[in-house]
Amino acid sequence: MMSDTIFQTLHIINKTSSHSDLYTDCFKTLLPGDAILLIEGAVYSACGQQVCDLLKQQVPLYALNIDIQARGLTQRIHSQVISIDDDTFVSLTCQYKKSISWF
Amino acid sequence: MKREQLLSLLDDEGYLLDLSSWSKPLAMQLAELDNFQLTEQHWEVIEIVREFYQTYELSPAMRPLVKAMANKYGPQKGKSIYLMKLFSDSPPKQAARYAGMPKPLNCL
Amino acid sequence: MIFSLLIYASQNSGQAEQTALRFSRSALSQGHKIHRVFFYGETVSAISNLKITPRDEIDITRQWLELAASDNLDLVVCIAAAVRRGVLDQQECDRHNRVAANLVAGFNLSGLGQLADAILSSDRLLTFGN
Amino acid sequence: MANKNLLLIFRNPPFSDSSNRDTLDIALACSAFEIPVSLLFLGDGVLQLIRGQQSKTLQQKNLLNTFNALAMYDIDQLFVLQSDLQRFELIAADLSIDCQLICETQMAKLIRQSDRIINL
Repeated sequence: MMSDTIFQTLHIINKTSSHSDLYTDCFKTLLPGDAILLIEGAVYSACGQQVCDLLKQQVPLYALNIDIQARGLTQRIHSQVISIDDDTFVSLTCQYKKSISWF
Repeated sequence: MKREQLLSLLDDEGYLLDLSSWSKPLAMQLAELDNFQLTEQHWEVIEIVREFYQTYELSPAMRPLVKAMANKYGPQKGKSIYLMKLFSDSPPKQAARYAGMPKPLNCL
Repeated sequence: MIFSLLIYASQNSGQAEQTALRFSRSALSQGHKIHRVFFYGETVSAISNLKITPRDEIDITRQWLELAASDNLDLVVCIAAAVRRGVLDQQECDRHNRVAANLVAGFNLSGLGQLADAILSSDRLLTFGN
Repeated sequence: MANKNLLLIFRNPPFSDSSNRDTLDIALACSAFEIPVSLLFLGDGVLQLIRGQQSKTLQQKNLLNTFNALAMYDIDQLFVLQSDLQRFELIAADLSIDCQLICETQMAKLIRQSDRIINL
């Protein structure tokens, strides 16, 4: 039971939420056991009200810390978003069966 | 046509530089360059390659070439072993050269 | 874990290549293997000796080469994408009768079969694009 | 190991950038390596398949002709979202190649069942 619901697909998004099609297409493909990782420009989506749509997806939400810092967003990241470093990025891609990049 | 003149029409892998310059006599000269004799069976394959390109804007790799042969000439000739026996090089490549078509992409 | 990377980005827009490079360094430092880095699409335009990087900016192509030298990376550039964008090795230069080859030494031109092989030979395929 | 399947996603309209051509080339190459390939046309990607495109008016090759070759490469797992068709006021008969119309739940399953995904 558990193995069926954990660590399936890691969805990596790298664009801001202005690319709304990208986000809606990604959301349509989510299943329990998936996770979302925000990198590059997508880390803005982890801030303020924007994060609501992502949190509604009820999957773990990660964001790349180096990109958060680069954009001056350290204080703005929502508390439910897990900030990770590059090493954890690599570990996540190992834990999840596969990744899909949305760009 | 002299050998040098013929070679000047080809790239260094033997494919025609100007696809529109192809003709049956030219195909025969290209085969002669390889000391290769084109028979009726070879012409069937060359024709298939040309039709395939006209339909799909793409030179066929092995699998689709076999399929196209089977569709037109039946299961006996729609086999890779049949094509392998017919040609000395990779069948899709050699047939595309004589057919005056571009080199098939990603051909093994 | 064996990784392969597919890079599909332009060096002049976005940071996909930087992210891929950092990912590679991190993966290698954790003891993972990188089977191949496959450069495809617009990415290949910048793998040229004719490119001049301003002195106060980082040349990411050089950084790939440094990583390749220290960790034996297989850097493959899609031949169809490269030739179409005017990035030629000596063989393609001769074949098409052009004045000079400009592919950066250390990168190899090859076909999409190398990507297919990377898919079959790796535990994970990561795409970095923009 | 060798039986990994690959899902390729088309998300761009015709004549936009080279991603459609590039993705199609990956499909053809992987089929030569006996990798089972499925194609998903998502969002604007479905516009690529509209029947009757006359690319010659733009002096371009018609990618649709090459899409038609997929069956010859034994690539016959093609998927389109029913909701995308509706959004563009299209019906299945408007598409020049046979695709399976699926709902969003089926699409999520398709992604889950795929071992590798390339989404250019």
